[in-house]
Amino acid sequence: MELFNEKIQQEKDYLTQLDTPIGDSDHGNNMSRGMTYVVEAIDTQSPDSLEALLKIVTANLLSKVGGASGPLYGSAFMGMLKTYQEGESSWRKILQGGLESIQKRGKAEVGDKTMIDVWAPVVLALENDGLTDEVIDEAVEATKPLKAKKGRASYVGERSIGHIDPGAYSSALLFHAMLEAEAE
Amino acid sequence: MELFNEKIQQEKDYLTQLDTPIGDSDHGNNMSRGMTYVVEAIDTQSPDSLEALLKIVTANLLSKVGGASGPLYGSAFMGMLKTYQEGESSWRKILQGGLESIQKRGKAEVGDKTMIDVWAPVVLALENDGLTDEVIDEAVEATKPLKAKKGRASYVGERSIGHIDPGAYSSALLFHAMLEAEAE
Amino acid sequence: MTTGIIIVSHVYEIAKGINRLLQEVASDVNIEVVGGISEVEIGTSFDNILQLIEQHPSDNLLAFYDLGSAKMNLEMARELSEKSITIYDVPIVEGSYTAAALLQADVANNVIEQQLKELHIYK
Amino acid sequence: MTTGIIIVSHVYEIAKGINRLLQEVASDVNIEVVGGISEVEIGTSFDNILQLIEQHPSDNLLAFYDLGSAKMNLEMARELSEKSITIYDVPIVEGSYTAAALLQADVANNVIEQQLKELHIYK
Ligand SMILES: Nc1ncnc2c1ncn2[C@@H]1O[C@H](COP(=O)(O)OP(=O)(O)O)[C@@H](O)[C@H]1O
Ligand SMILES: Nc1ncnc2c1ncn2[C@@H]1O[C@H](COP(=O)(O)OP(=O)(O)O)[C@@H](O)[C@H]1O
Ligand SMILES: [Mg+2]
Ligand SMILES: [Mg+2]
Ligand SMILES: [Mg+2]
Ligand SMILES: [Mg+2]
Repeated sequence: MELFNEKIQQEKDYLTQLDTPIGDSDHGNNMSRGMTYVVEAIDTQSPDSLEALLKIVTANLLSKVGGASGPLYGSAFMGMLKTYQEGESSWRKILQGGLESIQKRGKAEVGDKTMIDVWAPVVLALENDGLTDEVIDEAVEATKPLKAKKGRASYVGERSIGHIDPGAYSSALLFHAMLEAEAE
Repeated sequence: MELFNEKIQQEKDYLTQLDTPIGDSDHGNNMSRGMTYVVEAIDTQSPDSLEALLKIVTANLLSKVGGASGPLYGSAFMGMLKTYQEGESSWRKILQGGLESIQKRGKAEVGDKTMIDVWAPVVLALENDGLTDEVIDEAVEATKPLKAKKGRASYVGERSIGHIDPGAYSSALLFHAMLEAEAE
Repeated sequence: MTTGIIIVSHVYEIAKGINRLLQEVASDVNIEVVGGISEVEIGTSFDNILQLIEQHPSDNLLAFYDLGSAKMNLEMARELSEKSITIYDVPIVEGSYTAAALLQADVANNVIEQQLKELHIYK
Repeated sequence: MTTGIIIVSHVYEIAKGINRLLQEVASDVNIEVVGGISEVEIGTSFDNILQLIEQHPSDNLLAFYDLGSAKMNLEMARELSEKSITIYDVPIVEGSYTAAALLQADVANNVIEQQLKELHIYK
């Protein structure tokens, strides 16, 4: 989470920039605010289990992000938490639980130009044991030609075509951070 | 107009009371505020023709009443003004012009439980040379069993049945004032 | 079990303004509103909504929201609350005004449901 | 001829709040709002609306309102103005938000028209 936070804070302005043509220019601020609370809470509460950690992350994202990404990332971590609590310990299964939670909450499908379009290929790559930074970046790039069907970007219809989805990009930061943490 | 204003100020609370079960409890305040400006403007500008008088009344009702009755009474006096300017001088024709203006603005029909349900029978009675206080009061009473189809009262549908329409009552005050002024 | 209204807007002033509009026609109906994640910041937050629901005097709530993400937070809060909460995909101002006027007039719940259905929009 | 937006609400705060919501997604669109007959009194007034229209920098206006009497005042003001004004029977918040987002994205007028048609409600 430390690494994810670092990336979010570093790319805050870029995320907001992505949210400008097809949104309300706040995704950078939203994620940055949420993650600041997350790391602060981790710092003060020093969770001693993955379960405790996921709980802190879930609660802070839910209440501090403010945008659509709040309940969505919140649901994602809640889904991951539940899957872990059910006895699953592989990242593949846990992230799959997160993805399902996002879909349950946001009702978006693959191709709707949302964070799902990064989560779904990531889970798929894990199933095939091939999650790489390239897979993640390709998934982000692939949101560019899509027409948004969910979230604020869907209001501008055709005009959403040609722009990267901000939530897809922030999700990519999460997965890059995961890969980096794993490599350490 | 003096007489109409007196009646409005006297019955302000009753008008508001009528606007409570089927509206937003402001018809008394709206009419009272509007008429206060009207008489003040008449006082300071002392119009020397019916035309000048009607202009003052129109402008003040339009801008000061605040509720739906503002553009409606405003339109009514504007319609009366136009009819008078076109060379008509009988009250029947002038009020008919007012009625048409209210209908153009508010798109209500007879039976929709609005001020139209007083204006229409009054114009009709004038055609038959029989406008009396009773005719006016009967028209007001007759709004009671109606179901509102226009204005705020239409939101409560069936529940508007059994209540007198506030705008019908304030219109009745206008016509009673006219009869009284004529009798003087 | 009394029926009340909750309003969730992205903006502080919209929520406050709707409350004033509804109070005019429905002074006896319990209406609670929340707007923004603070008075100046635009957005919605799950906690604020859950808190609003829990402190609301009624157990049966008709819920109105403006944009999609408010709905997601409302749904999460609903899952965690014991109260019966119906979320309507209707215009936040016009829909909640209609509901408030009908509740004030003691109109039956199924009639209110029907009237709100006529205001359904895709959002 | 530029296209802009006007918002007419019965309540001061609703108008101000909608303005903030729309500015977020449409900072380059000219949006002017009026709410209430004063900051505290609920209602709409023909003069305030006419003034809003006249001082608006655009000549082509998309107009949004909350309740029926605001529409009547808007119609009267439109009759007295030289500007081209289209009044939409759509939700004041959701409708104006959609229009603002589309105007900001430079979407063609007929597409905006079509999108707003989908939000039509009887009011
Ligand atoms: N229904 C949804 N399902 C999945 N993801 C969504 C949905 N709605 C929005 N998103 C994601 O949320 C991102 C926007 O987040 P953010 O800007 O923080 O929220 P908001 O749109 O409320 O301002 C989008 O780029 C998209 O990836
Ligand atoms: N469309 C309409 N056509 C004719 N009269 C109407 C219409 N809408 C409302 N009215 C009249 O206006 C009266 C309500 O006036 P008022 O309470 O001042 O306005 P508001 O309803 O905006 O608070 C109603 O009693 C009715 O007689
Ligand atoms: Mg955003
Ligand atoms: Mg936002
Ligand atoms: Mg009223
Ligand atoms: Mg009123």
